[in-house]
Amino acid sequence: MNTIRIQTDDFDVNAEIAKLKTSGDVGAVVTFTGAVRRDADIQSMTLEHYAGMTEREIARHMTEACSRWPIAGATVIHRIGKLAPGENIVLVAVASSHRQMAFAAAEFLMDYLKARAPFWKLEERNAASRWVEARNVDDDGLSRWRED
Amino acid sequence: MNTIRIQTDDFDVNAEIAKLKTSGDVGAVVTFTGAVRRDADIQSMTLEHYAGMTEREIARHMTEACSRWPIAGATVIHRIGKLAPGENIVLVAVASSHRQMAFAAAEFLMDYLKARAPFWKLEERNAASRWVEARNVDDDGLSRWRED
Amino acid sequence: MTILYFAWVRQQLGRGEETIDLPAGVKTIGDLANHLRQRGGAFGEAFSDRKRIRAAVNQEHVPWDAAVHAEDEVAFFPPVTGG
Amino acid sequence: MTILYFAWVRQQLGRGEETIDLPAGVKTIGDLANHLRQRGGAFGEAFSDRKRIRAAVNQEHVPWDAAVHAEDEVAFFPPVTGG
Repeated sequence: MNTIRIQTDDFDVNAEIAKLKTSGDVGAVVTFTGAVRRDADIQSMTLEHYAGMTEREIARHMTEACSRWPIAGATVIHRIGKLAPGENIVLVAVASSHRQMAFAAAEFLMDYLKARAPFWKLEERNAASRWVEARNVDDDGLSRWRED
Repeated sequence: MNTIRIQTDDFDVNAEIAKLKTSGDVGAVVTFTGAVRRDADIQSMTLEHYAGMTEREIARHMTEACSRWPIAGATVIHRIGKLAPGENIVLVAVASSHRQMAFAAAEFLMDYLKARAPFWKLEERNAASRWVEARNVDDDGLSRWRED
Repeated sequence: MTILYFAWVRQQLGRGEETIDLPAGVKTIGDLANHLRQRGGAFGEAFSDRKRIRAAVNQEHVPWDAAVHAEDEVAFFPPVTGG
Repeated sequence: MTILYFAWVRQQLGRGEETIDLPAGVKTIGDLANHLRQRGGAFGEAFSDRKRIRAAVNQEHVPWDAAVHAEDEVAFFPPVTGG
């Protein structure tokens, strides 16, 4: 059972784990929670996305994750809008019968989200705002999953 | 901030993530939740441990994880006593400034727990009980972290 | 065709979306970027350095030589920074 | 010395703990396992196949040639199955 949600509201990790645990022979659930870092200067972070493309792209990579690893279910929730330091940005959760598969699929989905999902971050600091630049290291995170 | 608890009660993943998020420059929290698999035959699973050695050994490996990766905090909660299918057994949670470190440290701690922490599982199925045999694959999980 | 702009591209151009007829001679997404750059002003600036911009056609990431057609949904945006 | 038993070793021996004086000639944990096996009965069975048993001295995993002393806390148990 796969879930994709783009929302302004926060998410409930307990509830998402509980949902995944009902989807088959689940012995392991790995979650990744990404949050706005508490940089001294940052007042807030505003997330924009490309509605439609985001969901399509995440779904495509979930399908890929399911074909690579025998996972029972996966959940991706990504927040948009204005977020304060410490607030959650993203949740990736993967359930599997065994831990290695759950870890691998969760890390694959996060690497993908960082490198390919159409989200952009506007940092507001000291009354100025600045679009966060993509870091090449995130492309590198993705490249290790390519088979060629 | 590191936490180790051996307890009969269930744990609250939200609460553990929230605690870890206050321990420094945390941008990422990875959790692993292990649960009793819903095998048709299993009525319950009883976990026994070596009190004292368990906590020492987990603490030693947390210290090792902290020396290998710049992690802000780690939590290990392992349940003991009688558990029903679907119930949680273990939580490993790691907070870090970056996701790769959080994933690596959480997986390291889980591999260690599986292979070295002094816990034993008694499965009750069909009115008979049987001690779960260690699987060599769990030693293999640990071996990839050795440097020599 | 519909053209969408995101993040600083949207801000710099002062619009998030526009609908245009496929311009004469435009066969690839690179041709379309050149066409938009030739409008000058904010468009001239936004499309002056292609390394700073990425493109999608019908909601899929594409390279600059990808074909575009009259009914496509096209988007220009900076490299993504999700997660 | 204190000797602790866990899991099926505990069940088979019918006890989780005992305190004994260091037996004469016992220098290593392997010597101690032999000494216990020579008690016969459930002990003879439990310690008959060393591949099925692991040992700890003072709460650390040890190989069979590890030294033991009079004041040690020693433990015998099956390979662990945590997590």
